[in-house]
Amino acid sequence: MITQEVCTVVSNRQIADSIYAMVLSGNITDAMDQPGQFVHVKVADGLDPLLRRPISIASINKEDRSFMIVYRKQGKGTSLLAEKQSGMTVDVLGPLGNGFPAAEVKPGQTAILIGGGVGVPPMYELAKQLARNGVKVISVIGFQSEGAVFFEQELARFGAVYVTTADGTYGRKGFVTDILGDLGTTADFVFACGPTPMLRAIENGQYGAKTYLSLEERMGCGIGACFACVCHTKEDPKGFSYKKVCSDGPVFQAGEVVI
Amino acid sequence: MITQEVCTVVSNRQIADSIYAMVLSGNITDAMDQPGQFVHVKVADGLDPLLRRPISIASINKEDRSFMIVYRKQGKGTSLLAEKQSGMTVDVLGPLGNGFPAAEVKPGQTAILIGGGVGVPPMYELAKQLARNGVKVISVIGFQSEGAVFFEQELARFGAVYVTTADGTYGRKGFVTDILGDLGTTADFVFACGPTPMLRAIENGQYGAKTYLSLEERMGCGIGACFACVCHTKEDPKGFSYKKVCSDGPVFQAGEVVI
Amino acid sequence: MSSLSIRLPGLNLKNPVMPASGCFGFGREFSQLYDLSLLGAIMVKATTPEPRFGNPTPRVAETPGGMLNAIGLQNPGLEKVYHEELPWLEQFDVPIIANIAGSTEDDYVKVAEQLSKAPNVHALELNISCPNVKTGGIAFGTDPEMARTLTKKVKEVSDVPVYVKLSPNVSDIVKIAKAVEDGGADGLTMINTLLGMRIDLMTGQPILANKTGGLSGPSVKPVAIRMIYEVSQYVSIPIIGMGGIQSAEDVIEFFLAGASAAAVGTQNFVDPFVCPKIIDELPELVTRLGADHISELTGRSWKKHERLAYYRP
Amino acid sequence: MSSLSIRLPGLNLKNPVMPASGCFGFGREFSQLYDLSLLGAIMVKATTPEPRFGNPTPRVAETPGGMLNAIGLQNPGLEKVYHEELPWLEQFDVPIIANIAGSTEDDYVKVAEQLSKAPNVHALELNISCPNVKTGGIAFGTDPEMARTLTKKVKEVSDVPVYVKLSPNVSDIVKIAKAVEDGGADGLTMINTLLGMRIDLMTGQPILANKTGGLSGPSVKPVAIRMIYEVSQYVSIPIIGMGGIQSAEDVIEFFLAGASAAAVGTQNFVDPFVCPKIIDELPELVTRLGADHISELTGRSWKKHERLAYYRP
Ligand SMILES: Cc1cc2nc3c(=O)[nH]c(=O)nc-3n(C[C@H](O)[C@H](O)[C@H](O)COP(=O)(O)OP(=O)(O)OC[C@H]3O[C@@H](n4cnc5c(N)ncnc54)[C@H](O)[C@@H]3O)c2cc1C
Ligand SMILES: Cc1cc2nc3c(=O)[nH]c(=O)nc-3n(C[C@H](O)[C@H](O)[C@H](O)COP(=O)(O)OP(=O)(O)OC[C@H]3O[C@@H](n4cnc5c(N)ncnc54)[C@H](O)[C@@H]3O)c2cc1C
Ligand SMILES: Cc1cc2nc3c(=O)[nH]c(=O)nc-3n(C[C@H](O)[C@H](O)[C@H](O)COP(=O)(O)O)c2cc1C
Ligand SMILES: Cc1cc2nc3c(=O)[nH]c(=O)nc-3n(C[C@H](O)[C@H](O)[C@H](O)COP(=O)(O)O)c2cc1C
Ligand code: FES
Ligand code: FES
Repeated sequence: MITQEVCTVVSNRQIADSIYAMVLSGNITDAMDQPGQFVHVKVADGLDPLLRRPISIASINKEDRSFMIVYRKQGKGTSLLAEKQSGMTVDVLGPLGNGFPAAEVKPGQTAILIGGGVGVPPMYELAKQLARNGVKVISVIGFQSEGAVFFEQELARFGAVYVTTADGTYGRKGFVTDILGDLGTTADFVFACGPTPMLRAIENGQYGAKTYLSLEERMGCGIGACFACVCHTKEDPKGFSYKKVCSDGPVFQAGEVVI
Repeated sequence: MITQEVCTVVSNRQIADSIYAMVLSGNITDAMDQPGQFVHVKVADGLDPLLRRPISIASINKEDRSFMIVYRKQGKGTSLLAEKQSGMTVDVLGPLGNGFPAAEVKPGQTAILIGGGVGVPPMYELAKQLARNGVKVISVIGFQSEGAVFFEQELARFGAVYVTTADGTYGRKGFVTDILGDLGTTADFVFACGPTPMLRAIENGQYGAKTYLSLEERMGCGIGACFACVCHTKEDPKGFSYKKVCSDGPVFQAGEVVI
Repeated sequence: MSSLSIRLPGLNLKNPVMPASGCFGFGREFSQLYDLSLLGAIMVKATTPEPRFGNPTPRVAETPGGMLNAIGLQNPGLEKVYHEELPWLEQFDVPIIANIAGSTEDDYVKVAEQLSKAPNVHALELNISCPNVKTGGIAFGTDPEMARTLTKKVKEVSDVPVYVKLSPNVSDIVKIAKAVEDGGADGLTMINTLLGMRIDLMTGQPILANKTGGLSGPSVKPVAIRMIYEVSQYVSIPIIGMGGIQSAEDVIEFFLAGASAAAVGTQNFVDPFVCPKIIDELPELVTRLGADHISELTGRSWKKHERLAYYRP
Repeated sequence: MSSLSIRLPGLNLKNPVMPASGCFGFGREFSQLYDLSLLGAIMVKATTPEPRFGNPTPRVAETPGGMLNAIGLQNPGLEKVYHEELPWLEQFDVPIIANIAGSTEDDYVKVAEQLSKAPNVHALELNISCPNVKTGGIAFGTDPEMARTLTKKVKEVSDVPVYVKLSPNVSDIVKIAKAVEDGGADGLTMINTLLGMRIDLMTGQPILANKTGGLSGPSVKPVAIRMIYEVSQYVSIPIIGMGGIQSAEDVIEFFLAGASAAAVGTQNFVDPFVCPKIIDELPELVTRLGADHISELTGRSWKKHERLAYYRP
């Protein structure tokens, strides 16, 4: 069930260069389940900025009814978000979209989780849920440079973690696909979230039996009503069949849509 | 000298129904002198609201470099102003315009100060300065009803104070002009600020040898550049000669401009 | 009788508040959030004869106090709208206003003829003002003669009253309005979006793949109010007003300008519950303004009338 | 050579940033705040043959992300501008662009002829787009033929290059732009304000005494960008862009769209120091965008070119 709620900021702290982790509390967490779903956030009352901002749910804590989002301070919206202090409020619409099908993975199977930059956050909740189910989790996360790295320790709690940086200042120099080529494991599932070129490379690389990718697109409504965020389906790449990233996705199986 | 300064809120408290007094500190007070001048205030960063708001300077404290404004919470701008807490900042442009010529009044002369609603605030600094110079100050202040009354005590420190309310719930029922008619004093100076109908009645009533009126008009720039706030001069009421309320006023001598 | 019920050609509305076309799909998504029967009406997404995918993405961009969109009339096509979307909407007690679009006159006529036969379609909205398609759309909306002829042709085939949606991207909005009135329009809806653009400094290129897009949201409200104020004094058909509405106060401003009902577009994205919220707040506001019925407020800004009772926010 | 100096017909500018006409008076007030010689140029308030008082007040109203004004071309008249205001401005090292207005062709010609002889007037700006006067103004700006003829007549008498200021309240801005280019215009300035209105719920009446007014400020920026993007591709004379500029980033967006210089209007009221601030910030931003000179950015959004260097905010 999609709800709108004015949530309270529990904490909001910088965890890497320009990267912030905000914990919010509210009953909206009751409806949160799937890793990879997102919330649509109104960062300020009034006109400035006007539209909501889509941000992935990074982790869910059902007991104390809180959830975490992790975001890069970038434009006006995320800059205002970064200024919020605990006790302040944020208007949240969610949970939105369809996330990663964590329940499809059987205990004992292997899942590779791939995150690039601010594609890493949803992997945290996903890793938690998979590990809880006895899935073998391998995380491969890529960043620009050392200062931008986050969630290495957090993900290490659930399995092996490989880190790449584009400039080689931390972990392996290069991209997540460089690691994937060398891993040698054939995973049962690959789950990825990150920049489009990364997702394309993963789709082409076929690193697992089944691959799920989380897409990004500029959004209006976030709930499927405005047609801002559509993509073509693979079976009809020039035609008029389509999927909406916000409500059919953001997570799609590789081969389902044109990315 | 007009300056722009991000001033710090020292305090901001409600003093009557919808009426707030805010004390701001900043070096801008060094340039403040004349009672009846105003500041042009940007209540929020960004677009919402976009324009500055003109608010009279209610009192100036040169020693601790602070000044007070008193405003009615009304639309979006003043509502946001009312939410400011001490330690927060407000972008102030000022001091602007020409105020009441307090220095013209000789020690021993009598001045009647007339304020209506949010026209009362500038009378506070004016009363202070006049009383300091040995002028006999009589204040006549009018409000809608009891809950809206403010600054009675403050003004009483400098001379007699008469209060009217339109609904008779406090002081004398009626308008400030009802008091003026009965006062019997012929003042050397009359100074007034308030709604236009009140100013017109005071101009016509000729309650003193010299009368000065503070006008209100919707403003753009506040400094005389945009021609938003002009009024006709009395000597050429239909012609093209004009005065700008923001930079020639807001205080004009009765008879100078068409009100 | 409620102070909000409104009768317009073809439309018997419990209240004058409805979502604007393109901002509410065919209602399915919002039906998860609240009961659509609360709404005065629903203006559904534009329908063309064939299904359309629309423009490439990005299709939306934010602007100061507004947004640009270049959806490009994506829709599932006439058959699917007629046989699936509209029947699905029959479960709600709410009249549908079907938004009609196309590239040629024949397109409009075809869609109008069929959709006007759907039992829950109580009016058509002729979209001659979409700025985001290469052919048709806005071309019909900027040429008075084309607008008149198209209105006439659609009127001939439609079983329900026809409202024409005007584009604000014109030198003389009154001229277009009079042309479509002359063509037989039963009402007007206005305004559609203003043509705009945003350029990304990062890439040096327009943010929208379509380059230009339609500007909507609070930033366009003064333009909408001005146009409705002008047009309502020169035509005798009713106007459904839209453009930047965020609140019950905004709805009233549109009525004062000359509108007889109001539609909410962009704000549905900002606050998905905005329509029911406004419907809730309107009665008290109407009373506070000293009116017994909201329709008394239509055109008050230019009609000779007693002054409104003092307004206390 | 600085990365900001710009040469345009008649104008040899140290930088491409100038206050827009009507938002800076004749410079006297802002000269109390900073040295006017810092500015690229100054577009002074519109001048008509006779002094004008303009419209009754209220003349301004705030809107979401913008403002309406209906000053109505108040100005001290040609004689006073020529003999007092312009000579006073000679103390600053800054070229003046004189904004010309009137009710008839003869008015324009008369003002243009005389003002173009002032030593510090380096260009004229023909205001055929003022929405706030009953006669003249916008009428010239919405009819291509009238615009062309007027431009031609003014060109004949002017000693300095003539820029024509376009109104955005038209169906086809390119048509008007081409007409004035054809009439001999040396450059364009765009955009003037969009016609808008706000109604006060309290009174039920328009807030502006003039009822309608011109919309300016950030809310109109996407419309300005779109129009400059279109026009710059179809004319070969330079464009001075304006409409909602608040920052150095905004100035760059106007350049990318196709402008060769930029003017700041409304933001002078919000932040009276905005022009010198932008001038300060521009060089670094130009460098960050991988350009050696700001003029390389003109029209980048539509010219074939290498991609800009990556932008890091
Ligand atoms: C499903 C989904 C999940 C996301 N999860 C995260 C996350 O967990 N952490 C994170 O840091 N970022 C995430 N993003 C990207 C995030 O939405 C943008 O970084 C953010 O909207 C930028 O807002 P801004 O105001 O700072 O930037 P601005 O550039 O000022 O934003 C202007 C407009 O563009 C839109 N926009 C800008 N960049 C993007 C983008 N990359 N994707 C979609 N819209 C964009 C904004 O929403 C806004 O409408 C996600 C995006 C999507 C679609
Ligand atoms: C010289 C001068 C001195 C003033 N001093 C005081 C004072 O000391 N205390 C006080 O409470 N008020 C004072 N006012 C009135 C005050 O400026 C308005 O109440 C305030 O601008 C309202 O802003 P808002 O955002 O709350 O209202 P909104 O109605 O949302 O404002 C919308 C726009 O209208 C303008 N506006 C609205 N009402 C007025 C008004 N009465 N006069 C001028 N502009 C207006 C606003 O500035 C803004 O641009 C003064 C006005 C002037 C001209
Ligand atoms: C994303 C989006 C899609 C739209 N699609 C349509 C459409 O299909 N048909 C139409 O007539 N208007 C369409 N419009 C215009 C709106 O119906 C409305 O006229 C306009 O947005 C102004 O109202 P607003 O400011 O409240 O959004 C669309 C607007 C938006 C924002
Ligand atoms: C108060 C005010 C007065 C204006 N007066 C004039 C004028 O006299 N002549 C003119 O050509 N434009 C005039 N304009 C239009 C501006 O020069 C500018 O084109 C417009 O405001 C858009 O820019 P902005 O959004 O930066 O304000 C005026 C604008 C404002 C806000
Ligand atoms: S964002 Fe509106 S349909 Fe996806
Ligand atoms: S407010 Fe601009 S001249 Fe007075």
